Amino acid sequence: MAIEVADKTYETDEEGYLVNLSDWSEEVANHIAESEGITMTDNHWEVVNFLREYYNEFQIAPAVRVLTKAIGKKLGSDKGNSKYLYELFPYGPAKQACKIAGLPKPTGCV
Amino acid sequence: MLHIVNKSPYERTALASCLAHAAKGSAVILIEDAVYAAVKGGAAEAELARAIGRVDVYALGPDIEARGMKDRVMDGVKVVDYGGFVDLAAEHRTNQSWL
Amino acid sequence: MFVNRKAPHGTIYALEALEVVLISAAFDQDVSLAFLDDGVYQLVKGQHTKAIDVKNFSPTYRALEGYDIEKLYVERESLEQRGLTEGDLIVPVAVMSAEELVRRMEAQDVVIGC
Amino acid sequence: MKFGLMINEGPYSHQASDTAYQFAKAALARGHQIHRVFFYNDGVNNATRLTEPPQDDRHIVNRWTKLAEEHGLDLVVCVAAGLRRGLVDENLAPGFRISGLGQLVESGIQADRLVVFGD
Repeated sequence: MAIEVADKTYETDEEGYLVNLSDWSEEVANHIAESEGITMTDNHWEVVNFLREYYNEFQIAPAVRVLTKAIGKKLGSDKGNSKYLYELFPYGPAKQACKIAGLPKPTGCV
Repeated sequence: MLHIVNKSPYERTALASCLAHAAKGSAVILIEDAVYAAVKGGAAEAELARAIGRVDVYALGPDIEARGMKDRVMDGVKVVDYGGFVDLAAEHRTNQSWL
Repeated sequence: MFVNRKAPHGTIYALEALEVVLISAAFDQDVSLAFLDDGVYQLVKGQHTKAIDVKNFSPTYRALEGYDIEKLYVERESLEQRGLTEGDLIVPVAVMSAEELVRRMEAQDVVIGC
Repeated sequence: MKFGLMINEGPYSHQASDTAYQFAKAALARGHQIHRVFFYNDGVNNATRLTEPPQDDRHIVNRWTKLAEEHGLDLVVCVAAGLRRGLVDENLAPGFRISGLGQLVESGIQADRLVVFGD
């Protein structure tokens, strides 16, 4: 599968995750979000950027529980809860936000 | 604790490390290529002999026979079959494989 | 307890063991990690895997704290044997003697050697 | 007593799967239960239906399938390790199922003993 953004083609897997993580850009993120029915706001970007920083530091996409806790620590408890995160990313703050952030699918499949 | 070792002592350090970490009164079972450690006259015999008494040492009979070592098992090593291996795992509250 | 005795990169065991550890965090178990023998190499600072084109998972050990996995035990004898010290490690750990490590192994319900 | 088994090596390259199989048979013969057999690392290759050894050799994959049928064993292949190695539902042998690592952790919790076979 592939997506097309500004005349460039980017390869994705069947669930829509970028195959080459280095393909990511804000335009690509916007495009993926749109196809998921999400309009990116500052609040969305805050989480997406947090995920990218987390990945850069630890080389994994965090489990939801860990993400929630870490966001609470950094952005305050009004944002570090699953209600807030699920409102932003209805299909799951880990799965959906990771896809938009251009990260691999979280290995949290218990 | 039951310690399970499956490496030849002539290729890897698993047995040495296991013996260094086996508490007094624990059991060690040699399976697969680790049964070569229990062969009389081998360089590993002395190391194993020093451990026997402090720990119980077992070796898996089918693996010994498969490797042509049936009549060469050193004294103090108890030979068991798969059922005996199961019994050892059941008798000990925990086990650890030294992979 | 997960007992890590293998070096990273040469085989996949260290990486896939870490994946089990991350999942086990979701089960509210009292998870501990022991590093001995070549397993201590997993925690060495300054691993750069770009040139061998293999995923560098060593920074992931620093994420364990966020997963509430805080019991990382490293055997002093294994470090010394390899010319390493606690300062060479990427993450805070409890360095302990083999004897102390054995005591902790003996106290476990389940030990997974990897 | 309930045993959980973990198999970390593929068939034929390594004896791990053979030893685990003999262990499982002996445990069942002694009246124990096998709570689950979890396949991890290259162990996932024990579950491919494409395996075809020479006729005079043991068929490690079919042997597990048969034992599972006879005793209702739960043979679980790790999804992440499977995907890495090209093991998916399409080439999964009968009697096996693909699931997450949580199944291993759960086996460690629920079984009385977890025994690991590998390299």
